Amino acid sequence: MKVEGTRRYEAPRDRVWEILNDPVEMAGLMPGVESFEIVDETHWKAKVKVPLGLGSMKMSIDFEKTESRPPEHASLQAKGKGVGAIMSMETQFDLAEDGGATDMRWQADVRILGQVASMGQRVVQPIVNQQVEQVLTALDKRVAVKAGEA
Amino acid sequence: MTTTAPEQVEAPQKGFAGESIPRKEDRRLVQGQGVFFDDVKRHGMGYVHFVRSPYAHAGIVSIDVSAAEAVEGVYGTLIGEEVAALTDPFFEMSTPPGNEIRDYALAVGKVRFAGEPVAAVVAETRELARDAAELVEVEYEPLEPVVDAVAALEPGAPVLHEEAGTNVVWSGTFEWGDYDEALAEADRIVRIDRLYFHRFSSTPLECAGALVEYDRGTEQWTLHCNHQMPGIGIVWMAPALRVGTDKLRIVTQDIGGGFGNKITLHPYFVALCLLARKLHRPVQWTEWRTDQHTANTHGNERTFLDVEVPVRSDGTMLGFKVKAVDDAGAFPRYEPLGCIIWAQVTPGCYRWRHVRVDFTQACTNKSPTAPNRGYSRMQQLWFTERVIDVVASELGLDPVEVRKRNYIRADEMPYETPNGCVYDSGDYARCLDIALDLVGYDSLEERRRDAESRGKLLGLGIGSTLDSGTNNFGQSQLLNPELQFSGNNEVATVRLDIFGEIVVTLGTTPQGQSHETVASQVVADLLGVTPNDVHVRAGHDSYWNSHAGFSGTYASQFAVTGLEAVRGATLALADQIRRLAAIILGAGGPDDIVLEESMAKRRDMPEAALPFMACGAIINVNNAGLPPELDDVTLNCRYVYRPPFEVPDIERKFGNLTLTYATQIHACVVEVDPETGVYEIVDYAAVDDCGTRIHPQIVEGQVHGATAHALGAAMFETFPYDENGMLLASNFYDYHVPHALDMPPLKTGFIESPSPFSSLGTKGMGEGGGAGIHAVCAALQDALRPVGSPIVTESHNPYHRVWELIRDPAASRAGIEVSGA
Amino acid sequence: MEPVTSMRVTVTVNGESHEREVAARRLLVHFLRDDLDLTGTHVGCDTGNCGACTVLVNGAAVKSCMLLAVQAHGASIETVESLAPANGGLHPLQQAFSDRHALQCGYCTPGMLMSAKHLLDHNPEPTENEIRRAIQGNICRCTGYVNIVEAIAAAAKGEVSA
Amino acid sequence: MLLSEVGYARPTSVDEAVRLLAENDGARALAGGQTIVNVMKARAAAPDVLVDLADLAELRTIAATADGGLDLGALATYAQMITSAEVKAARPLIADVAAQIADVQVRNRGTVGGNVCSNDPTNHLPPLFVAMGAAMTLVGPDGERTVRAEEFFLGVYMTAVGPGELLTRIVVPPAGEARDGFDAVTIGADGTCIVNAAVTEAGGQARIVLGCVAATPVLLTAAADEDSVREAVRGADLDPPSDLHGTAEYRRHLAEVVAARALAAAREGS
Repeated sequence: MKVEGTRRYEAPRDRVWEILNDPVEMAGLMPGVESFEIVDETHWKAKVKVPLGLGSMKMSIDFEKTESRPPEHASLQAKGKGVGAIMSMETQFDLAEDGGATDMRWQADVRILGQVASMGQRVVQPIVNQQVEQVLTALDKRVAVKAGEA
Repeated sequence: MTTTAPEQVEAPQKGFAGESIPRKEDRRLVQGQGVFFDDVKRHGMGYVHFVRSPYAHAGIVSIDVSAAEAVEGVYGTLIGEEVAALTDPFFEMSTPPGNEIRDYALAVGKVRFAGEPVAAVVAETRELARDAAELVEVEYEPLEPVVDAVAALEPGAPVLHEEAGTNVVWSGTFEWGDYDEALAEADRIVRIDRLYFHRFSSTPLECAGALVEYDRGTEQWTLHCNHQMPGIGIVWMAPALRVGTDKLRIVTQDIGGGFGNKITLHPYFVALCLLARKLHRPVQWTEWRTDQHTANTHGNERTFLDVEVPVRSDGTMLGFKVKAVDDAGAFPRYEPLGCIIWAQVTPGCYRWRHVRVDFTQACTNKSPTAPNRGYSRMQQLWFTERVIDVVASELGLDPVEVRKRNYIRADEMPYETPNGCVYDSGDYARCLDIALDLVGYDSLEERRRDAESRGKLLGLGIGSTLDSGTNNFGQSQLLNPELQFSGNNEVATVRLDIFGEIVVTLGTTPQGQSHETVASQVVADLLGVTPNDVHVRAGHDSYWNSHAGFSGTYASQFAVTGLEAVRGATLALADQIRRLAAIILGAGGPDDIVLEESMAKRRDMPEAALPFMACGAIINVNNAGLPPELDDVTLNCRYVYRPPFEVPDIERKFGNLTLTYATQIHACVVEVDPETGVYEIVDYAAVDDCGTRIHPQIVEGQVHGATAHALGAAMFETFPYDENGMLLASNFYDYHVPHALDMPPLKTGFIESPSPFSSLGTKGMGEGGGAGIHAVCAALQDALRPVGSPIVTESHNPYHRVWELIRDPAASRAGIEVSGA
Repeated sequence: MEPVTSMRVTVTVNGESHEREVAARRLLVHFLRDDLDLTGTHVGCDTGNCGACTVLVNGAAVKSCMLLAVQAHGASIETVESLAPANGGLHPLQQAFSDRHALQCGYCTPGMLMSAKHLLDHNPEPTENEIRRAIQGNICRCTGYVNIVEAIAAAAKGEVSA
Repeated sequence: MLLSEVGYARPTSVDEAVRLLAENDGARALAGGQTIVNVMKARAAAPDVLVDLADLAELRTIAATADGGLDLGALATYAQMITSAEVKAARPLIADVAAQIADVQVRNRGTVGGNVCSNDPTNHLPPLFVAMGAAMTLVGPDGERTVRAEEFFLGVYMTAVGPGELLTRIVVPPAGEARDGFDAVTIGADGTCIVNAAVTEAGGQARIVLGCVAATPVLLTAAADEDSVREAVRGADLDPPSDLHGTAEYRRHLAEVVAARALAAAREGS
């Protein structure tokens, strides 16, 4: 399942890059992060509890930064394991400066395997979209805060 | 080769056979007193939960069960490595390299479909077993899956079984008649580039499972389960477990539907046997619905490519050519038998004489398949019916007329098909007339106009099928001449006990087919008693010594094999009773004794009668002084019925593959909402001819059920996978089976064309040949004529597919071509 | 009350009172089948679609796989085992099911009977459509429902064999 | 089929329920259980504590509001709504739609509150309540608040009910001049929904709400004639999910058809 989009942040590219490439910052943006651990420069681990209306979906996720060309391009791989679910995600983003603002082009290829996948795409697809949307919105706010700090 | 009719020794008296007597099974079942496997409990038993692969294709790097085993209340675990050490792979029926495939009870080294069991955990409660199963750590190395059989055959496709080095399970060609001659004779040649029969399953309501006990002293296992073909089940399991077949006792009582999906349970059951032995306690496994959908069995999916049909201008069918690709899923198990079973109905109901088939079966990263109701013939029959309707459409002919022109005629019976099968009897055209009558064919145009006035499109379709019953397992040698299977058999025992009780045991494993009732009718008529006097034991127990190698309930054969066995045993018992009575009553000989009213009477002096109770008592407990000529009289008679089969001609792939052919002709009227593709079946008729009917109500019940399965498959039921090999219909939300409001009113009709090949004139029936699928496809194609005449090329037509046909009829026609010869 | 993972449950099943300590996560159907050994109630799916586990809770037909046993605390439950009268006869619905061959494998039958009973308790003279609606939540894979619908109609009209 | 271990509490008052929900991390309300118990069987998403509302009789009531609308207790079952005289008098379509949900057994247990709180995209009631302009009453540790239906649904299985909050009532305004219509394409009779639409038409304007084409009900407004409604749906830039029951394209097309039919039903209905 591929999701992609563009987003504009009212902040200089370096600022956006900084947040996106700081695992601690990113962990703060993801919903339901219970614990977060930096293994090395390109590897992190997180335990998340994705809050859904009916209950939470617990997952442990391994992240790997697979490519990084500051300050314009990075790609990341995430592999998550939960009950009856395996999630793998390859995501990348490109940042372009436009005046004082930054345009981000992002895409994510999400694969859900296991019993959860069979819940039907009409459920899983919107859930994935929801989660991505939440992260991006949180990023918006964080960028704004950071820009304010600067 | 010819098949001859058995001698009609003694036509049963007009009696209970033919009557719809009350069913013996019902009393316990309506009170919730049936015994299904999950109702069987044992002290100290452990509950099994399988750890299943989330990947469709992956290497297994490691499995760590330590955390699971550490949980309090967990009794133990089993993983693939242990299975590989303790068992041998199940035997494979294909030729090399397909037979190199190694299939074990648990995944060994790699997983090949999502849901494949990789480990098992046993615990004190069901819930705890599942909790612990979540703690089993399996590290996988994902591999690229292949989920389409045609793609699996392409060079460079991921290979499932490295041992075989190919995804081909079996491949071969069939050439009967003279296809080139047919081409030369043809006025027109109709070509269809692709027809596709989808994957689904009849999803019995009771899932699979067993309670397995191991007796350490005798080293024997007892499986209380719902296996529907124990004879072959044991043949799979015993060598794998490295024991003789007598070490496995399979017990079934009530089975909650099978439809072929409980034939290949041996991998799970072997895992349970290993656990029962390893953990020194009974173990119990209940499969859940999601497990059944993802990882038990599906029906065979088949793609028909490059179809070519030489015909005369008047619609006379001369022959056909096709390249069939069958999808067996991840492991062959019962396959590649499906690569030959279809040939039982090679020309369907039609007089096609020249046939060329290129048949290949492939493995894919999907659930394994099993012989689902209508197994392999249904796919072929759908193909023949689709061809008839496509040809009719392309030549502008009436599908009813084309059918009648090409149907094998009643006066041609018994009819030998191009590949040597013998259709025993039947009158297809008459059945069709009855079906058309039932749906009011005469007023069809009027109803079309009426539907049109309401904005709907109305269409009529026909499904003509055969239900071939009683396999000649010699057909397996057409796939692999090395296989040592041929013929068929079934067993029954009939006993007269101490107090005159008549006790019958069957080798079959009924799952709703009412064998207790039907057997009692046959026995009652032959012994001169009532069905109430006949006690037919419920279920199957391999310790009853009333089973043989092919015992089970499958392939529409009970009415022939089962009843022939019952009849043979009963006749033997009757003969013994007569001999005993003749001596006791001082009659001239056994022929002077008649059996009626639960007594053996002297024909010449009916008041001289010996009650059955006395017969039973004399032989069993009061036998001093009996003359030596009664030494062999035990009043406990076992009979093995063997149908009169020969091994087919392997060179020509020619011979009789089944004994009887029941007929099902269905007619279906649909109304389509052209704006949405939503459609409804507004009229439906099923006409059945299964020869002599022993219990008409039961026959009709089977017709209803087979129709419901077919309509479900046609409209709702499908097992599609995504590109990652994930099943998209793992529960009854997405796998919608017909509910009460989804079923159209069914009209039924029948004729009886007694089989000349069975003593009772019966034919196996019940599978129904998928007639409803064919009829719905045809009806949709007919209904959609006003909107661009799309061609229905797939067996599954959900609303969105119908909408697509309406929106772009040309796309559906792109692969159809008609040329002059 | 603070959350507990297990509690003492008292229920009346088929007129008999039972008290058991039950894990909060245990489904009512497993409580009936495994703890009370009332195995007439069956399980045919794991998503509440099939209705094989239908029982009456305080007179209402419910799927016992979609109810925790602890939720049934204090309730009165009827299962298929309650239908037949004590004299050894059958309930008219049971007799009608047998008369009309409304069951083959018999696995869906207990749930089907309980749904039918619920219908006739509330609507003694149902139309065919009302019968079909009443058993819409009960899957039968053997009969195509033809004879089931007839049997329920027959039971409603008292057209059952003695 | 087998649930993970879970805590269970059966409060006797709304206050106690709210306290339990607020105090226990991962607590969820248990009403009829016809969705949540199923979800728990799959174990993919699971609450840690279930707060069973069974004893909160005050949430089971269906009453007419002073202005002729409906006050539905969150625990009112579908079966109750189907036979309720108040529902029949105020917004009879609610009863008709409730009668199309699943089957008798589910309707005997399933509740209106559970339906909207689970917000499975295939549910019928969320679009209907948005069309009718219903309002949800939520009670939390800090008191009560009201959320309009169109702001209530946030995503699949996600609603405005926050941690520690409980949906207690759904208030549906009186129909007044408005007329309601509903249409759906389901898999078989009363099966899983492919696309549905609810329309409330008043004063020549239609509120069209589409279900199962996005994570939440999609609200559109248009003049209450077929052409305008169809145009509004076409112009809505819908991006519905594809699955085995229909491609995005099919759903987009169906959305237009069922919206038009729901409008027609509204006009015929009253």
